[in-house]
Amino acid sequence: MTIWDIFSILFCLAGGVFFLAGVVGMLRFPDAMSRLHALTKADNLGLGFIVFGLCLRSLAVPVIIKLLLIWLTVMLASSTACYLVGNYILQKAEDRPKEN
Amino acid sequence: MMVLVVVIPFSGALVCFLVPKRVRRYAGLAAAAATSLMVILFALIPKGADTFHHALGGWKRPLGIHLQADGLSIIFLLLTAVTAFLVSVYAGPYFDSPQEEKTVDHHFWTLWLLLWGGLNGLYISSDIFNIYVLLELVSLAAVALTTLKGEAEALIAALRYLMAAMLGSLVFLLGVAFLYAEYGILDLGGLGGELRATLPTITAFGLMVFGMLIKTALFPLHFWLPAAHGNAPAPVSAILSALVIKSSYFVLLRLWFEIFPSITTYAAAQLLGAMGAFAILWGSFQAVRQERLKLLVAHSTVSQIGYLFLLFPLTVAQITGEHDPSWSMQAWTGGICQAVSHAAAKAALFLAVGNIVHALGTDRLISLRDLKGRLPLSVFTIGIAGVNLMGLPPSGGFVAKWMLLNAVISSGQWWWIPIIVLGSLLTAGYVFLMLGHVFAPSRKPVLLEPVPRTLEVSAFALALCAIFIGFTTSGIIDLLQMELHAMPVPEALAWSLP
Amino acid sequence: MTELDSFLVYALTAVTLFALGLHSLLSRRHLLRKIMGLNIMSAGAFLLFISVAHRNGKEFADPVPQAMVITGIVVSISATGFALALARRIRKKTGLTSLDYREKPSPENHNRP
Amino acid sequence: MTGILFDMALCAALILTGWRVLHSSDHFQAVVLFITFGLILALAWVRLEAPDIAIAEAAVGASLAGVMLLDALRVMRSAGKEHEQERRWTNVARLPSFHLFFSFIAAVVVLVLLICAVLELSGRQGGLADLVHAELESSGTKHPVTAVLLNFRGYDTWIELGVLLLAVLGILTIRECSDLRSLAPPVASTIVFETLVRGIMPLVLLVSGYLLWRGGFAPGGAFQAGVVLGAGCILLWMAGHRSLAMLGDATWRILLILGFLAFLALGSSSLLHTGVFLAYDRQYASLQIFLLESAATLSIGTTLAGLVLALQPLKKDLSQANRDVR
Amino acid sequence: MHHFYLLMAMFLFLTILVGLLRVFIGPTTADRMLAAQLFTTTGTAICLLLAEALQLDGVRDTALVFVILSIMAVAAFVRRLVPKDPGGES
Repeated sequence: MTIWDIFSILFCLAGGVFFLAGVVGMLRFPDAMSRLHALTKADNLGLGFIVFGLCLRSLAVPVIIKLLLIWLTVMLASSTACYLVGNYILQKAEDRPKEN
Repeated sequence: MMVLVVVIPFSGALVCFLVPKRVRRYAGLAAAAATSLMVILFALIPKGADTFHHALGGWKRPLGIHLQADGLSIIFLLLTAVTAFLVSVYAGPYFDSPQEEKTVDHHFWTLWLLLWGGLNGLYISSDIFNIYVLLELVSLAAVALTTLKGEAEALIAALRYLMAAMLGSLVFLLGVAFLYAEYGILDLGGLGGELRATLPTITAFGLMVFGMLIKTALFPLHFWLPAAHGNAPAPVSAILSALVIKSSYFVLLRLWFEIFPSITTYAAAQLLGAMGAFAILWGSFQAVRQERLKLLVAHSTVSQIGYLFLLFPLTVAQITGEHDPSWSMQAWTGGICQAVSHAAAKAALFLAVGNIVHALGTDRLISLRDLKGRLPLSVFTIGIAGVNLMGLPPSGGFVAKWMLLNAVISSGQWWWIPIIVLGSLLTAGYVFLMLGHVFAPSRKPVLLEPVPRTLEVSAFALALCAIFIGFTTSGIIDLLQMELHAMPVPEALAWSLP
Repeated sequence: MTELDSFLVYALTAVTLFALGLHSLLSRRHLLRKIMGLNIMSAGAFLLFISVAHRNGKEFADPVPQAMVITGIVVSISATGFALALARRIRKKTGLTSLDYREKPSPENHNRP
Repeated sequence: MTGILFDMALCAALILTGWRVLHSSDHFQAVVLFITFGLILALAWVRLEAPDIAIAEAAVGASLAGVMLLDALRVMRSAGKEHEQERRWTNVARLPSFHLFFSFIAAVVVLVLLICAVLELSGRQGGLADLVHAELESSGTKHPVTAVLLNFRGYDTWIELGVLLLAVLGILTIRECSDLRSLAPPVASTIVFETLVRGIMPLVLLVSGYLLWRGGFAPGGAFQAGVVLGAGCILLWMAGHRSLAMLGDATWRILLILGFLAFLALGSSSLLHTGVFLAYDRQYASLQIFLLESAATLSIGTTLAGLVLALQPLKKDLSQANRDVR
Repeated sequence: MHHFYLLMAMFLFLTILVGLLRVFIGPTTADRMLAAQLFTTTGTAICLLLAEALQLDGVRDTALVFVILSIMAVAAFVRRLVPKDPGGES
């Protein structure tokens, strides 16, 4: 087991912790708006750490490029998704202020 | 050579999709004529192993898909070609008439030619997964055609039809999965040779047969049929009733006699026969009670399908080799004659009814009185087709029922006799119900929409075809006997690896 | 042995999914559920194919069932799209969301409960 | 050991989500669960070492079907418009209990029978895998699944393209419009989403091309590439880009049939030359397969996009609605 | 080493299973959609880990397809409801 492998394991574990945090937040936070935050942590940091850990493991340029591309796309797409959902929640609230 | 019966209609479909609207009708008719010609040529060429066997892509048996044809394939190809051509002739003016203005620039020809190609493909396919894909092609095309009118009833019927068809295909697909898990091949002949009576095999058999029964709409799985066939445009009803139903029946014959002959039992065949018997009675009973002309004809289809399934109990002894094969040959002749003559007669009936609906603007049975002796050719067509369905001589239907009765008597399975007789009586009942209304005194003068000559003549020609089958009985039986010798024996069709 | 076990796990799941889909197709009324039921049935059939492919293969799963499943997925998405289009059109024309209906209703109860 | 546990967890999740998809009380929940079901199924394909199917499932089951269902659900939930025609029907409030009982019994009987059949399956190592690998050299491609799809069982693929074409034609028939030109131009979306789509489109095209190219030697191929392409078109439409609405009628039609036509042309030419339908020339097999796959990719992309886009508002609907507003 | 990645994938899969609760209890549609979005990201991570564990390169492409199409479901979800989307196949 090389030093790279140990770092890889550590980074993956850190990513796992963030995913766990994400899902706990998803379950425990009181409303949809605050659950958005839980989601972003898992998306950006959780996947980021795991991608980084796997990069350390493979050390092959094409694979690393693909992994980083995936991470970048996730960050873009998930922040847009969160924006869209947040916008949707706000509009819903405007349409029907009485409900919930 | 053989693959052309699929390639030509598919090419025609693409041409019809690309050409401008004005010429689409002529392009479609030309493609239909070319396809029919091709099928007839194929049936006439001298018979040799390589004309009836085509390895697609040149790959050997278990790996590639092979096409193969036998007598049964040729009969179904011919039956499709003749009926489909006359329906195409009918469809041209039908869809161009001012009444159908609503469906401007429709895709009838593309859908119909794709459907036709799919049917032809089914008759020459010898690969169970390929059969699945073709069945889906046929079902989707048939459902799309059902919706051409765009009325709410037609849409509801079409969705129910689509659900039933998808369920049938999926059940069939699961059966394919079991067969592949057990034997690792997909080829009809190869599977027939290797079959062992294990539980997965029997499950696959049950699943595949059940899937085809749904698609063939055998009682009590006919729930989707009357609405779908009754609400489609006339040529589409004719296509669905005459041809699409027959394709899944054909697949059932293939399954029963080519893949699974070693595990089909007397009891299973009797069960199919009993379902067929109930279909005969229930379908004609319902037909008598209908108030709408098209629904009456659709229920008549449910009943006529029942006769097709009398073939199974009457031939199963032949497979086990316990009985004299002469009467099972009669059962085969009867069953196939029934399929052929029903196709022609039912198509003629739907087209003639389409003419009357076109003229009157309604298909209430009661409004037939307003015809007052007009549209004599269409009424005559209904009469001839009715004679065929009842099984009166001289007609294909007579030969079919006669042969079936002969087989029943020779096999000693006397319990089918009352069914056949009662079914014929009920059929006579609904045919006379239609004709009785025509000759009844009319209520009030009604202005009829003029019916183009082509519509009447093509429907009449189809009815004549149904009668013609009766006149050439001996020739057809000879052809059937010559070809069908190979059918129940898997060895004759199990091609060795090249 | 472990391969056989994992084959059984997936194959049993496959037939369970098939039966689940069948049940909902027969018992659920809403058209969307029926269509989803058909999709889950087809997922079951595909899963049986691929578990067999996995069992057959040595280092790579048997490619023939894989190809068949890809074909099947295409067919299934086409049929699903078509069925959804029909369901939407029926909803628009008649207000129905299921095929179990009565004619001539009182006007107010056409909406889904 | 870990592996089998993972398998069991996956299967349990599949059954759980499958069951909830069909029997949860809320339709929206069912659709979200259906998307999740697709995702879990894709993971199962990965576990079963079928990455080709995993890619297809990721694109179809988890994305495309989700979009279709969400779209349909939104439409079917909304109160229908009264001006279409007077309503003659109403939904039945509930089914008779014997119906529910019967369907339950039927499903249980089928399940028991199928489970017995699966348990009885002989553990024989059959299948056509060895034959495929033996003939792979002469098939013109290095990836076995592509070889089966395009070469050994190319006939199936050809007919499957026909099925796709039929689905779009069927939808157009139902909508009573002849082609995709009758669609109203898309409505503009938010600037954030539009920017994202602008940014992501090159990536979508890149991935589509990459999958097509990879299909020659690794998991990927025409279908996967086509789905990604089609999804990209749908994204463009949803973001409010009008570029797709500007394609001409002829272009639409040709794109729709291109794949089917390519198979037909190749098959017929080989039928003329060698007497065998869909036979590849040994020398040019890989080039022929690549061309076929490219054509099929374009067709599949257009068709799948068409399956969603053909359900969007039509021009005539829009003008109708405007009249109603006035 | 492979076992570690497989275990890790399994752990992430368990988080999906736990997260399913949010889909079941809701209460709003937005909550359910957010949970689905989280699953997509988690699924991507699982694919990447499995690609490493099973040494299947094609699985990374699966992850890539997942992420570029993940936005589609959300975009379909937030599209305007029928009254503001005149005509629509409603």
